[in-house]
Amino acid sequence: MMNRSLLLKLLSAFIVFGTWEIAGRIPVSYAFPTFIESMKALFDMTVDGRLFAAYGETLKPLVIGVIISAIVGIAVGLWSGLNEWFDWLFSPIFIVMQAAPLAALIPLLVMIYGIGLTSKIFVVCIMAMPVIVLNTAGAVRNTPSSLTEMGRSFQASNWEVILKIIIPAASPVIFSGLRLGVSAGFIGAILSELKITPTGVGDIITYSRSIADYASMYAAIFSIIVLAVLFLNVLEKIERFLFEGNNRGYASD
Amino acid sequence: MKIFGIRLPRMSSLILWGLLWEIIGRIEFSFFVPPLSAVFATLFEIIGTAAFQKAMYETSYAFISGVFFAIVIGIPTGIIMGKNRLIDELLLPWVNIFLSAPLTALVPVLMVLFGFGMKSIIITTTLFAIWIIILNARAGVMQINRSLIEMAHSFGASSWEAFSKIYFWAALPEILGGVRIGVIRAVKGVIIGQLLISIVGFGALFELYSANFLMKHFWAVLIVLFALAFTISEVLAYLERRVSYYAAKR
Amino acid sequence: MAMPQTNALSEESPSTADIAVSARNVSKNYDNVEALKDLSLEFPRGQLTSLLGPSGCGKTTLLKIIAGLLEPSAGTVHVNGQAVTGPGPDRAFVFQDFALLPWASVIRNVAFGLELRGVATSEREAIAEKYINDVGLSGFEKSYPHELSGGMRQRVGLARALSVDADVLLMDEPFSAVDEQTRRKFQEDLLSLVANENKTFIFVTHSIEEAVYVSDQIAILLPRPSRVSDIIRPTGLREKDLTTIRRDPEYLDIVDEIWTSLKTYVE
Amino acid sequence: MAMPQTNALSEESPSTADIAVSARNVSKNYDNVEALKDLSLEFPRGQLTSLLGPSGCGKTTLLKIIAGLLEPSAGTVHVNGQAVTGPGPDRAFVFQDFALLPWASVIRNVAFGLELRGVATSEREAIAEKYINDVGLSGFEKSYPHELSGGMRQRVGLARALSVDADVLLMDEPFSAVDEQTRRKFQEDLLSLVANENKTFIFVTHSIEEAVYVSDQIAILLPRPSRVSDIIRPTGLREKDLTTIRRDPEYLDIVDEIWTSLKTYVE
Amino acid sequence: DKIRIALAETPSDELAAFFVALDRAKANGLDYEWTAFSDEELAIQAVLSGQMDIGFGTPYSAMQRSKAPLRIIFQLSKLKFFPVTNKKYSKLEDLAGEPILLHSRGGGTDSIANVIEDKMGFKFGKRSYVPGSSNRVVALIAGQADATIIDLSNKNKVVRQQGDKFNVLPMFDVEASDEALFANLDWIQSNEEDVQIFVNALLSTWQDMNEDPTIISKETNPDGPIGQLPKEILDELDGFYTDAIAGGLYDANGGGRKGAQADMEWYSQAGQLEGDPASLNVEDFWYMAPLDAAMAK
Ligand SMILES: Nc1ncnc2c1ncn2[C@@H]1O[C@H](COP(=O)(O)OP(=O)(O)OP(=O)(O)O)[C@@H](O)[C@H]1O
Ligand SMILES: Nc1ncnc2c1ncn2[C@@H]1O[C@H](COP(=O)(O)OP(=O)(O)OP(=O)(O)O)[C@@H](O)[C@H]1O
Ligand SMILES: [Mg+2]
Ligand SMILES: [Mg+2]
Repeated sequence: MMNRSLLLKLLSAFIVFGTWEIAGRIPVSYAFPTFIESMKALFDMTVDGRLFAAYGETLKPLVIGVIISAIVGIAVGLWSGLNEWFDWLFSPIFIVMQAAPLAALIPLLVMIYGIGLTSKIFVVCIMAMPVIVLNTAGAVRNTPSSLTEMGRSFQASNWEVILKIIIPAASPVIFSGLRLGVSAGFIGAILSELKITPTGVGDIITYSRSIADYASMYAAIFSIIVLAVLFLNVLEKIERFLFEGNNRGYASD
Repeated sequence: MKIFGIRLPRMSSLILWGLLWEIIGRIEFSFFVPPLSAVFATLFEIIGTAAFQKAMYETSYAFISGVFFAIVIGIPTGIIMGKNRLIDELLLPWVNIFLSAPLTALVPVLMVLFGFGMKSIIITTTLFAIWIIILNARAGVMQINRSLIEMAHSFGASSWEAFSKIYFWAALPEILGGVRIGVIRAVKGVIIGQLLISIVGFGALFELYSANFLMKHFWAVLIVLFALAFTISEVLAYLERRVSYYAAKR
Repeated sequence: MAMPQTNALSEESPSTADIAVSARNVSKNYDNVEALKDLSLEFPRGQLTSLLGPSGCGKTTLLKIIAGLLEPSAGTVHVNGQAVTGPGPDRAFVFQDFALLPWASVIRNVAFGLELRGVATSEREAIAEKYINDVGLSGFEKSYPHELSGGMRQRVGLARALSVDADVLLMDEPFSAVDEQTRRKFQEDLLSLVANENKTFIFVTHSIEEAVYVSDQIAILLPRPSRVSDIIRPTGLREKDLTTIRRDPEYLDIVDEIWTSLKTYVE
Repeated sequence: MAMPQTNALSEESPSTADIAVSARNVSKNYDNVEALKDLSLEFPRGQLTSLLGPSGCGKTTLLKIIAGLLEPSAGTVHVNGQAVTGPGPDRAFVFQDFALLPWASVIRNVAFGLELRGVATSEREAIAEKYINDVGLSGFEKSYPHELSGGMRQRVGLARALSVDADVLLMDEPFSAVDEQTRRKFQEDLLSLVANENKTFIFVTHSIEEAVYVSDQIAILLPRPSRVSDIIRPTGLREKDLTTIRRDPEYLDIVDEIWTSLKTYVE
Repeated sequence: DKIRIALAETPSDELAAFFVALDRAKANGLDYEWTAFSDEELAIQAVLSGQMDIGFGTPYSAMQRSKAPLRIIFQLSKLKFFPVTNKKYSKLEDLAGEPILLHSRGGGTDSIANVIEDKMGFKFGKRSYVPGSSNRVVALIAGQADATIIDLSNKNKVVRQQGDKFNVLPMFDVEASDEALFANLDWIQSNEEDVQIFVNALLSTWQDMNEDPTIISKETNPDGPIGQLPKEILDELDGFYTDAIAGGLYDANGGGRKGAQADMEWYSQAGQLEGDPASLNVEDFWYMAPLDAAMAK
């Protein structure tokens, strides 16, 4: 079974990369390199260390931003899931934030927070936080009441109810919020490198493009997607590790 | 939320925040935050201009088409993935990758593949919205009560009947949830597309106003967008609540 | 015919009666679970046969094979002399978990089987109306399933299966969700259905009392992999007075006998 | 004491026995639903009291009020002479829907009550182990709830309530999900628990037979708004032989009597 | 068919003259549509992949690297940029080793910085990049940067509004192109007629504008993309073009051979063209025929 799914994964990867290679060979555009060219550029970048230097820059706002968003987001989400007043006051802000196209705000942020790390972290946070907050709050509100009642019938304190029942019960939805949040954070980090100051991977993308080195540009894009996927896999592993029993597999099996 | 026995409407706290904004604007805390009332005045001024209406048209056109494709392609794809294990295993990794990949990084690739005009913006919008719609439709189908399907079969339903009379409806709460998140992401997508691909629509207005430091104009357009996104998302949330009565009982 | 026939009759009585459904040497394996193994059983027309056996022994599996919803790994099922290859209009299923469409009203749910058979709206609603009335739900046509109590929902599923007017009714624990009081009423309704219509009922239950009370024939299944261990025909009971049957020594004997035969499987 | 005492005894016998739990003039309104109305009932220590009544009549509501999970709109509940203001260590609840933590293994679920009471890991796991064994689940300690069948899940909830060693056990349809065979075993286990430990059991069921079989006292509730319509004490049965009790005329009399009294409520 | 023009920025005051020229060309029968891209590189990419016909920018490195035969046909504006610093610095040499804020890596301001380093014989400190002159002005005013290089109109704004706080450092003259119009050679040759109309209109506008900068605001179509800009921007149009003409931003001859030669030298010096400037063939980068024909009229 394991082999079959691995095989299918490889097969679908082969189809997609093969299509890319063919499209690059036609070529569909002067600005579209082949898969092999891009991978070679990626290899060169990795070997000469440019890629690591670039990620050193990119990951800083991303990781800081995501950590802040996760901690603050979950805390605020818990609070507004538990407290009606807090929810009334603050959740509209996050709904507005979630719905709002914050990309448009970036120029403003630059003006207020400058071109440094701060405004990039800020961009990551405003992209990542709303979905984390809203998912957490929703999940907390939807905790099955029979579980909290059960806890209370065994005299759990409020903190115990939160830590031992509400958070684990809400964890699948919290984690899916984190997933969407991290992915939005990645979008924010790249956006800020494309729109605020080109550093890190954003710089490789824009600079390669400006000198028409499209293979390097695609290599950089490829690497960031790989990184995002790895990041999310790690998150999934953490979730599996923490709340094993929540994983119930295919409903059909 | 209840206060002194009066039920406060869900979003009424926004009024409070608007007041706070007005005060911050009035005390001239920062050049970047003009008073809300001034922003609204500007809003009424520009809302009639041809430039604004053109931007509105271009943005809604891209947005509506993008969302349309995301829904029309996303829902059936998700349903098929939920039904068919082979297709699911082939597609799921990619759906997950695109859901989590920073799509902004992909935008340059899209431009090359699909051109630089409206088409790419629409595709960007679709790409922002479609993955979560697929995943949710898939999740909706996967949690369908097997016996509903067996019931339909036992009464001799054809595949199309099973699709239109069972799968779609049974997955509807999840589908609507996915569409709501997808639509919200699409608003982001359309603006990001307009900023990164070709500068048209509201993206162009933002660019212009911020480059020239026309803060009132800037906020006015932003408020229009907030309001649009907010309304759409609340309408969908309302629909979702309409069907959620059976969500817990399937 | 006063004595219950407890054994060995499985070979004789079906041959005398008209057989509506017969399962021959049916086996069914799920990936690595052997659910049914070489099971043979015949269901006489116009009678009610109960399947009784420990949880997970394969009762639902057998029912679904008869319905044509599952394919057996080996063996065949014949309904009215025809080999089963898929669902057909001659069989209707009452699902253990009701399988109601939560987004549809009671009347649409009851008419759903007819809808799928292409019956026109007005006609199928008239038929549905009649069966809604029969199961005692008139007045609730416009209600949605979530507005009904468990017992009422089960009756909707029952009405739906009855409305398509199939020869064979496959009922998977049809009274499991109703409270004892309502259940008793249903059992009585079921008995009058069996008496008045020439339909064949296949009935799964966990309750020995219920099986003895409503059945013409009870098949006792072994734990997985399941075969028929015993067939009991409480025929003598059918002529007795319903209000006193529960204290009838014959009835109690059969219950006890089944109980002893099942008891060995309980851990 | 050979005859079942069917009525009027509610006033006498509790005064002679030691009362563990008493509900006095309890009413409960949900927004616009009147669930309980001026209900009074006493539960003697060391005995099992069953609540029997139509679906939706307020049995769960009453249990939750006793548990301190709900506040009555009027009236008070006393447990061991103390007015109930909230949940306490003297009461344990077996939930109708099991209320298991889906992310926790069987042993963690069973030990969860003890965990909340601050018992050290090794000690509470030893205790949980014992009760898992008692309910026949040994070997499943590391499984998760979704890997268990309905009946097994219910037993986990049972083991959890037993493990905290509370004086009063509140059991809301604790055997509803298990098949008849397992259910009978549990009933017998329950009887030996009642006989051997000086605990007070409050037991909700839909099955008249079950109630008569396991109870010292049966309270029959009216449909909503609920009050006690009748209290039946099948005391004479307790001394009889378990294997034959089901054909005992006394037993059957009581079942019939309750049945007649409930029948009026069935639509 | 319509010719497709790829702008490198959204229509604003700086593009007013270009749109005036487009209107003139339209009157002469040119059918066109335009798309605004967020930066020059995208416009280049769009022309490279054939999705656009004519682009904005100075695609010298793309010309050398890619296999596509891109040619410049008209110089729109010159690289008139100005080092602006706070009072700490008063001449270019003071910036040795100091951090500086530029537009983008490989862009025009970057090339200016390269040439400054080259000519003055020093190196700047850390270069950071903020796209948009106005954003760099904000950074400067907010004290997030001490030195930057900005365009003419923003320089004038700073001088007018905060002249007491900032210095404009004196710098050598630059004749090279900042923005030019370019297209694929094959396309130019197969659309000779359209290109000619276009270049004629551009040249006439550029010449008229050098005579009288206010013709831009006069000729601007009130229903066109420029006419639709907020009043706050339109009011400054005359001022902008008067300053620009005075500052020599717009060459009345559309660059031509002189401009091309300046580009060769400049971009080689800036490191964006490889090879000795003398050995570079202007014909590989510019297509002079339409401009020559327009000049001949
Ligand atoms: N889809 C499936 N995949 C794998 N095993 C299955 C599947 N469906 C049923 N089984 C197994 O087959 C056996 C028989 O299942 P079935 O549902 O027929 O039991 P049952 O007799 O109806 O039980 P119950 O009384 O609990 O309804 C069970 O042990 C079950 O674990
Ligand atoms: N949270 C609630 N809000 C409003 N009404 C409620 C609520 N909980 C219960 N009720 C109502 O109160 C009545 C009693 O409910 P309860 O759950 O106590 O019944 P029950 O006797 O336990 O029924 P069952 O036999 O179905 O378990 C029901 O009519 C129900 O509709
Ligand atoms: Mg079954
Ligand atoms: Mg209840």
